[in-house]
Amino acid sequence: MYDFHYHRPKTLADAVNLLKGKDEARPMSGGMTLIPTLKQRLAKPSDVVDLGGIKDLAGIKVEGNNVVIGGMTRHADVASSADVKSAIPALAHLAGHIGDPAVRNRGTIGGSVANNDPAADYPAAVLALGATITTNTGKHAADSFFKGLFETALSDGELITSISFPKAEKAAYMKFPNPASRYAMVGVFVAKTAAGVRVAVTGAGPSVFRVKAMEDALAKNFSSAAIKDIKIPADGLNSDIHASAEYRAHLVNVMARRAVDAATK
Amino acid sequence: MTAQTGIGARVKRKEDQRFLTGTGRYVDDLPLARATYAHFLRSPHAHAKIKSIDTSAAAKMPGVVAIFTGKDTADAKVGGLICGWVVKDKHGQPHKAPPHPVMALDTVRYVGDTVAMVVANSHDEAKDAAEAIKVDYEMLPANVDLATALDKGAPQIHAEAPGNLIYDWELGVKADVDAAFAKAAHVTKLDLVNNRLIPNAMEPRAAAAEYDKGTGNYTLWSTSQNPHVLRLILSAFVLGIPEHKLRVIAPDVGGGFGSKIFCYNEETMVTWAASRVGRPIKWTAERSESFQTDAHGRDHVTHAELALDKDGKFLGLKVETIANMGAYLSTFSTAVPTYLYATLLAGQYTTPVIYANVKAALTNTAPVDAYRGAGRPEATFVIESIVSKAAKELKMDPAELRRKNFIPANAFPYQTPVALQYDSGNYPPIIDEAIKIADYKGFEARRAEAKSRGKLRGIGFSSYIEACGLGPSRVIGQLGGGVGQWESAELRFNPTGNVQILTGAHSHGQSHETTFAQVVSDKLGVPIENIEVVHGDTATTPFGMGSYGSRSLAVGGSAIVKAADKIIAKGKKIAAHLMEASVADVVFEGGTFKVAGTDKAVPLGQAVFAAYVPHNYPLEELEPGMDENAFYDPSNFVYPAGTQICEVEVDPDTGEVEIVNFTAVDDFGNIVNPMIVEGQVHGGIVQGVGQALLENAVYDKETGQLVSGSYMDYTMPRADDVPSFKLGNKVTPCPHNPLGVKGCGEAGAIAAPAAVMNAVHDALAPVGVSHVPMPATPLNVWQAIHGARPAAE
Amino acid sequence: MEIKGEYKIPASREKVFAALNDPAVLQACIPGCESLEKVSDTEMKAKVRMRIGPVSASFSGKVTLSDIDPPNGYKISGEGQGGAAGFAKGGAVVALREDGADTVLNYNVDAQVGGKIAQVGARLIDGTARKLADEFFGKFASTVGGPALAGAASDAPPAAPETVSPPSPPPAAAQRGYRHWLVIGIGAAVLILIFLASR
Amino acid sequence: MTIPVAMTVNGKPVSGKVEARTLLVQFLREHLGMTGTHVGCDTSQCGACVVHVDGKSVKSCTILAVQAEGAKVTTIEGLAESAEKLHPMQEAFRENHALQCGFCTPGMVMSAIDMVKRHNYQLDEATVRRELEGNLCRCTGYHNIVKAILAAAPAMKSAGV
Repeated sequence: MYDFHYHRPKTLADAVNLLKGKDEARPMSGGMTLIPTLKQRLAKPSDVVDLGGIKDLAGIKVEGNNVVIGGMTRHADVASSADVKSAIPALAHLAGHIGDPAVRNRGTIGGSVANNDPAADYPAAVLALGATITTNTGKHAADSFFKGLFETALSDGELITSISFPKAEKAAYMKFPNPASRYAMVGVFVAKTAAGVRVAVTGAGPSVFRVKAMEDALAKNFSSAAIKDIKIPADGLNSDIHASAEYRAHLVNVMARRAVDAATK
Repeated sequence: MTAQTGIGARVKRKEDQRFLTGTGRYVDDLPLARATYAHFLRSPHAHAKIKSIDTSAAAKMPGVVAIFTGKDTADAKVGGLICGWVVKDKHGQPHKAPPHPVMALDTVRYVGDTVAMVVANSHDEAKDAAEAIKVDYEMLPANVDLATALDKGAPQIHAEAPGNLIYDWELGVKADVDAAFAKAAHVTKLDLVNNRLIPNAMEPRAAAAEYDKGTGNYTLWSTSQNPHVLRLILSAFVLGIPEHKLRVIAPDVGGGFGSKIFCYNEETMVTWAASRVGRPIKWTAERSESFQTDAHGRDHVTHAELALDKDGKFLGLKVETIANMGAYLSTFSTAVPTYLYATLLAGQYTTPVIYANVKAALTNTAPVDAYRGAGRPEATFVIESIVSKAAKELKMDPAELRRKNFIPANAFPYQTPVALQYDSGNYPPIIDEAIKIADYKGFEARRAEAKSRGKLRGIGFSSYIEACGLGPSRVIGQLGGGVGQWESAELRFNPTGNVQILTGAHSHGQSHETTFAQVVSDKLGVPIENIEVVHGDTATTPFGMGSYGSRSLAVGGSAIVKAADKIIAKGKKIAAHLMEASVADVVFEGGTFKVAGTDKAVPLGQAVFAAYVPHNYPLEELEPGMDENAFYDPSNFVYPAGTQICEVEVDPDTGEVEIVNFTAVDDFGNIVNPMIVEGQVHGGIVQGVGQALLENAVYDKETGQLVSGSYMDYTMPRADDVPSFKLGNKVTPCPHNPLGVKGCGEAGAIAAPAAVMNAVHDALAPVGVSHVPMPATPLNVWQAIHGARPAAE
Repeated sequence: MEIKGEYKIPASREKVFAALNDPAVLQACIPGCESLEKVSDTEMKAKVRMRIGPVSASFSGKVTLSDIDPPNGYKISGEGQGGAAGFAKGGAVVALREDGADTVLNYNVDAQVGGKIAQVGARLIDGTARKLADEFFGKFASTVGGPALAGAASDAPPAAPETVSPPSPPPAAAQRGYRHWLVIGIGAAVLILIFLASR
Repeated sequence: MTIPVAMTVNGKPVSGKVEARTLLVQFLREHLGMTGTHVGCDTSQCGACVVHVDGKSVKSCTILAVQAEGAKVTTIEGLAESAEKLHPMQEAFRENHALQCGFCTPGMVMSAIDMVKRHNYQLDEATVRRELEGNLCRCTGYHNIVKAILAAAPAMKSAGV
């Protein structure tokens, strides 16, 4: 790891200021992606701004029809939250299957969503549930938030303070993990909310995406049979030694059906 | 007392206390005053000429103590690393032996090849400086794909090995086998790839060295399975340091599985540089380096044919294999696909004639050498795959076909057509027991039930034989091995009656500190808490060959028994003197010397005390002291055998394979500690399951980059990849070693790949799949099903 | 990795060829390109600072043009060093063909990525290539020929748009005929491959 | 540039000066000489380095020492009451032969204790296997580790730890 200047601001405003002044400053929430990257010397930040000292960024509350999760809330806390379990059990289930227990004790929802790793789990939930991402400067709708591989609508110095998930009538997340890394090789989050049915896929493409044909079919008939024959084109999907694009395309359908079955159980 | 701690008892391990409390001492844990830290700059290219290396900027970086390149080692006349086993090809010529410099001179030959060594005040500083070294490479075409490595026009890796061929070797008489095939009613053919594995002992390799200017003595701490052999190689072949001036210590070592047998360049360089730097040097591999540079395992491409008569009796077996050596020959690499592979091709069967042809090929990949089982898993995979395939083709029960061809119990000792003479065994009861434990009878019902859930269930057998307990030195020498294969032991009593077992074997997880103590406790009646096993230090233990090839107890344990016998013999004389009896009348029972028919008794401790405080002692006849050593050279290998039955469920939608039942029944001869033996079997099975379902070292065929170079892409077995196992055992004692024991360390890994793959193939047969490449990853299984479907539909 | 393909650009061959040789065009189109200077008629030096997710690295590259046959095409080869991250090296044969008023660009790239990035980042090679090329291509197309022609000469049909919703990257790319990035990349294929190295 | 850092390790206050880039595991091993916590990989996956930070299992190779400022850290060295009285999890590992080479053991034990507590001392085999996904062992085949954890859960409960 290259050395850097370390900061642990106590307020969000301080954090933003620290990030602003420097060209190569990085915010760090859980550090579960950043630290491994630094260890491999694949980044050389001048400054690391640790958000761990900022009060009030972590926590889960229910506000009306929404579950609002603070940006610094750890995966383990989402997974074990009684509020999340009762309002959106699929979200608790998803959080409980990220990484491994030690990673879940450190990793945060804000960090995961801001990083937008193509194989991360949370983006599928954010997109499928139509969540709203709140930052220090404003709000983003899920649909316009995930821009591409590791790319989001966040601008420099913009930090996620919370994410608000509307409660779902039915929802489930099914993940086919990469056998080695346990990242999602394909993960499908299916949700039926007041806004309609959404199907979001992570792991398969460069960034999380929705499958409109499945959404339309499920809106008419929320059953796995309804999407059985909806094929996803392999073109443009990820390919590596563990899964070809064709295999991923196939798994999207399988995982989507399983998610629908789980959501209707 | 010894009933609870002697041979056969499930004694809890003595070594656990320190490992469980964080007080084990592994190489990286050593506190060394004024230590410097080494970092090795490695080639990012699979094959390239080094046009120049510029270390000037790096040398000025903060904390840098020294930088060495291949030129420095060449100027200092450091020898190359050696391959210690000369294999003669089918024309009687010794194998090609290209040089293996400790640091690359003008060419790098695999990704990870060592280019420079930076020594600095901290590891980070060494790494910083390594980044500042400018190496100008001219990339050369890489030869990565084993299947085409020997083709005309393939890039040449060493001038000394034209066509990249290290040897073209054979065993058996081809004409005899051809004649057998001519009579065959049925021939089963099989093409397979034995996938390449990366050992991944959880402790990465590490080395630390210091040089004492006053005495001229070097000390090397290394993660070695065999410190004496490492010292011998470094002294005699590589560094020229007189053996008595080099002390090698292998302290607690976190697993080896073969990968820590070999002499590597890092430990060589650390030792060499320690005297030049004048301070201790420490190096610990990062896992990324382990992936690139630990000697890998397996990696064969094989075509095999089995001839059967109309009743299913095996008539002959033909095997052609290309074995990957990597870019350089590692310490024992040449022996693995020959003497440790082809000699096992008889398996448990009476196959009368066998012919094997093995070509060893160089590629631009990391060296390949022994990995848990070394050659024997490859052989077992060939035999047990083709036998199961033959059963499928002949519509025979796979257990029945095996039984029909087993070597009968009354045929031992049994001379196979491939050089080995099996000493003992009784195979039918093993498979019967396995079938019982696995509830083979109930399988079809379980298959039908699985089908109702949309799952494809399959069952697979693997009946292995292993030649281990290396080995008779004379045989090893005849086969080209460069070392003896005995083991040493010393039993050193202290005046107060406690005892140290000094052994040349090395424990890196195998539990010698407990098992060896049990042997001595049993033989001498000494309470186990009064026994300590000392190993891993050339300065304190007698020269020994180390631990690999499931040899520690069969050979090292036998040496201990021999030494114990000497203790008893001497103790008898002392006791006879003390009891004023004739030596012939003294017996040794339960730790006490007695005179039969009297109440005279001298406990061993009293005899020991008398030996060290010889106030009443036959000094004119007997030396004082109680310290005996022994060397044991076995008269044959030992031949553990067993049958594993694996039951899987395949999810046809995703290609996932789940192991739902796994049974292993083994014959390891007599067992000293069943708890420890079972642990060895568990671990071995999971390494075999890893090979079958998960693990694969993948080099990009074009670039030679290791793309499965971290745990992100190399799939290590995890707890939820396997079930709990059902074990059984049968005992035919080894007739030629005093404990009657056979090795147990490699068995699981040897048998499991075939058991799992046979189960996968059995599960997929109904959907028209006849071949899934190993490892049967979800992708491979899905593609096999996907490819098979049009034909099946 | 080997990349082959064709791309149709609504511009004359001369114009496309000139753009392929114009450091200013290339620099403007290459994401993170800090400098691209012509050393000679056939050589360029490039410095690129790439940031993808948590990874960021600076790459220095050298690009050589050979077999130059204006306006029919050339061979472009090069290599880039990214320090601890690794290296990229490759070559591409580029051929331009007239198709009415448009130009069909045919390319055949052979590229190698190595070092740390190949060892620990294998899962991202594909996606990163696409992303970088997509960014580069979008810009190159609009610079050279105005908006890119959808469904050009590529042999791969674009993903069926109705199965995937627009905001997501693959479909969005598909609708633009994202496969064609492969082609546009060609002009600076080697440079793009250098960027790959920044995973 | 060095930064002062202070924390409690195994109940004792400790302090030191570290670089920002110093990982907690480096601080433990190199600054405090507590080498029971091991490093088995460089991609934060093997789990050999797991310790407890404020009562939760954390990979000490994936947290900076400065991030643990003021925290209560427990390592394998801090579990046993005395040489004779091991923690029930340590005891269960010994009883069930859940370790061979011992290298993954410290992380395994720390993860296991965290697991038992998180599941309120009630575990089944499937849960144990799944929850071990962050800890690699190459020797034991996990069979006896799973057995040990299942045995330790009630033992921890009755021992009140």
